[in-house]
Amino acid sequence: MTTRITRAALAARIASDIPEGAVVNLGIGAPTLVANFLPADLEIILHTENGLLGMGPAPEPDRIDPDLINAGKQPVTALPGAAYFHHADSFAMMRGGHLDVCVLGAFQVAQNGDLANWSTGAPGAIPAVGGAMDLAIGAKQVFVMTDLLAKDGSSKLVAECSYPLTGVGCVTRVYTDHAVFDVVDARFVVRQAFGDNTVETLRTLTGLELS
Amino acid sequence: MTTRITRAALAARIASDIPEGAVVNLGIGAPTLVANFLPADLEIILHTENGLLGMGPAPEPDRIDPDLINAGKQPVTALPGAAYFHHADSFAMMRGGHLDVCVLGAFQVAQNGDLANWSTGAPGAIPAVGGAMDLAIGAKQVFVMTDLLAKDGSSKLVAECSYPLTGVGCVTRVYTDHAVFDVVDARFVVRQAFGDNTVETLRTLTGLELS
Amino acid sequence: MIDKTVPDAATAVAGIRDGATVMIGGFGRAGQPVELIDALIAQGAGDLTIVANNAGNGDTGLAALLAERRVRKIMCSFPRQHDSWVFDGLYRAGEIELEIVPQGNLAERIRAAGAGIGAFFSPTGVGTELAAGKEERTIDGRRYVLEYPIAADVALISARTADRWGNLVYRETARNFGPVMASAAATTIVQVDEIVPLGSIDPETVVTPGLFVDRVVAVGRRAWLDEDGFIGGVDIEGRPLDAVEEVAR
Amino acid sequence: MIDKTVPDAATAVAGIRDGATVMIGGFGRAGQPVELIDALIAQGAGDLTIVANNAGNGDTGLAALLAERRVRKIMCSFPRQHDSWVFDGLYRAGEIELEIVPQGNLAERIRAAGAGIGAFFSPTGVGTELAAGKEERTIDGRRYVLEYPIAADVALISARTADRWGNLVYRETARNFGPVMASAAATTIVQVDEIVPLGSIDPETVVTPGLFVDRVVAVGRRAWLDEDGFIGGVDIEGRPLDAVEEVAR
Repeated sequence: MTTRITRAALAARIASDIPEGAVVNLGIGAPTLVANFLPADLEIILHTENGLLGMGPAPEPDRIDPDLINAGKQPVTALPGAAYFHHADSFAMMRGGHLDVCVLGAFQVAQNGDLANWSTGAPGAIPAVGGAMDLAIGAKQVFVMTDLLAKDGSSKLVAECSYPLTGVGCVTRVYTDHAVFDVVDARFVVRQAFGDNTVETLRTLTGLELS
Repeated sequence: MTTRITRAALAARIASDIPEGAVVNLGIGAPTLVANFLPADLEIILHTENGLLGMGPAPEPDRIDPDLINAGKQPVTALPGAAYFHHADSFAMMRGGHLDVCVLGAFQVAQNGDLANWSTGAPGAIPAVGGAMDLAIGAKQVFVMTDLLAKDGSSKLVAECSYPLTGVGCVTRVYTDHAVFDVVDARFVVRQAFGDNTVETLRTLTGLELS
Repeated sequence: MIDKTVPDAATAVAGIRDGATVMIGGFGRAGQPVELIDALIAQGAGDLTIVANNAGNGDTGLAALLAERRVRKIMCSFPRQHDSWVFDGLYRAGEIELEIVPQGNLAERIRAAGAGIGAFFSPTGVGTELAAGKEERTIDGRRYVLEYPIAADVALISARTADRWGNLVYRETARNFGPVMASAAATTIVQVDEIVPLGSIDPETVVTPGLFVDRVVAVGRRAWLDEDGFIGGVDIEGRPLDAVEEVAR
Repeated sequence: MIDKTVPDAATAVAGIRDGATVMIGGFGRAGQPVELIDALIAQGAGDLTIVANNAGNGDTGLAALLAERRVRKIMCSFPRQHDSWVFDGLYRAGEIELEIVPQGNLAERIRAAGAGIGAFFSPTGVGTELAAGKEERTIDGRRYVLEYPIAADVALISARTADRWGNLVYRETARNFGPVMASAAATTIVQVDEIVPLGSIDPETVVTPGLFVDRVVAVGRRAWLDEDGFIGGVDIEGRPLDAVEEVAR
């Protein structure tokens, strides 16, 4: 079995690619871990789409404030330099291309940059999209953070998404537990293979032509 | 010659039709006079499209503040209960139909409610529209304040506007120095004739079928 | 004198009719106008169309309104949550209609209604099943889908402070949908922690100017807030921490 | 550390290129970034397209930029004023191109550029010569005309106060076009009366969040302002009243 790095290591790897001054939206779930690895001495501004720029870490338990939450509805704090705004302004920031980076989870990413992360299309499932489609098209760089393989062993990097799309051609980079891939000219390019992974083993795991 | 009321009397007449609680935009020029006749004991909220709701009267000369002006770029004041906002929000209020009344000047008003007040279309004239077209379509009631007759004696109430239009079918009522007219079913209806004016004399002056 | 304040939540929601479209502010619990929703439940209007971000949590607020079978349809971005069992049951039983709207389109469509925009080309949802059947256009090389305004008969929202003209300021991320919903409803009804005298709110800091607001009711300061800084000691739903410990025992 | 402050206006406007589209904030004199315009004149870029509400007043600021023949085209709502002689002369001589945009369309088109909207159906201008040749559509019985975003390479705006992240608050009606222009330009350059330490601006009252701002320069507190209330004694252009009397004598 090839090397897989831990989710925490992957979060740290993503964090290392975010420069000082970047405005970043971390999606619900695993991407929120990235915040824990942003260097304390660098100013990186976190956006949460429910109306806050300059989001800080979780509060002490006795300082929980129900009016101050993130998109995952968890209690957060506001840093010096923060700003509050309403939902239309918040999504205008996103849709207008003012965020530098967003980090999202995925069910599937296609080699043309298509993203599927909001619905498995399973019959009877209740659909819920939230801000996923806005985030997918709304940052200068859209990073995906995901395991390379689904629980059934199938690759989440695919030739074409079979799940319902979140956004078309929107993903710029995919960070997986096996390797980091860029989307370049409708093809995945291996930027970094972790441990004993090679382009060849990754081709085998994904079934894709990689370069 | 038939009776003509003064501009001040006309402003007072218009003011008497504005109920307490109304949100009102008074256009540049003669309409600003209406403010002088709003009863001091009634709360009527004045909007100026450059970003203020709750506009108050002109300041004392030694209290002029260049940051606090109206759409005519004259110094004004802000009343308790005022609010400042940016231009897109200000025009959203207008265009979204949140103003109760606006009072505008006119070159011509047609019997279908068309308004011409921004350009005479004269060759060589420099066009300038400002907020006129937004105001024309942006209040629940659009009042026009004007002399009935132009300087050359022609009627400003017309069958069809010959000057470039500001707005289509937008005027609800016209206050002139001779009479007050409502626009009803593409026709002017005389609501009040001042002094010795009658529907008959007004027909003669305007050349229009009035009722 | 303009006075938009009303004495209680029941008076605030009076006159909402069967079949009305009602916007309800809030993102999760933050900014949810719980007291107004409770008053709407007591008031009795049914066959409602609800526009909100979520479809109710637990058994209170919007979830309680749904449980009373008073809602025909809900337009929202994110109905499915760990505690949305009331909605989930109704949806699976085919007893409520659902229209999913991406959150940014929801906010912008509500703003468009308030701003007099007839429709707009949105970058969100292009090429997805939520844009199926919608008009698409490529502008300057980018694909967009045409989205229409969402207006309402009534908006129920929550703010921190109001004056009698209806000027509003909000608190932190509880601001969320309040300002755009206030602009998009024929009648905007607001619950606030407190009503202050006219002139007490700095005109530079008003978030929702009073012309968007029709009725304001004070529902009382939340015990866990303090003017001079947050005093804490509550869980995420605002329950005192010792009460939480009580429940946990 | 993020620090968007720059030491002087010349540094603030460095790099503006010939042929650039430059938004200039202000409504008349209120909010006009006079020091930045002066720096742009000194900087030298030409063949500019200017987006502003007016086309310059007197012989200073935007009017001076026009007088230097540095502007190819201006998009504005209201060029003709009692003191717009510089623009008037250039226009009559055919030496400047003019695109008249109704003021509400101007503001909304600038907002659209900042908000990622591809185009929108506007109620303003329908049936007028300013809508000639534009796409029209009737939606829900009302006529609209399709308007496209206006973006810029650079925005020059004025605000009252900034911090080093670029968060801005404005003063009174000098706010006007600043917030929307800040959102619609690739590079937003702001002059302020003063720069305050990070954390000094209440996050509830920030009008332009820092992500829209690239460079901030403090041009000094205006002498006629006072923190504790306006002290007055100036004319509408901000000149001390005794200086006005001097001129009048």
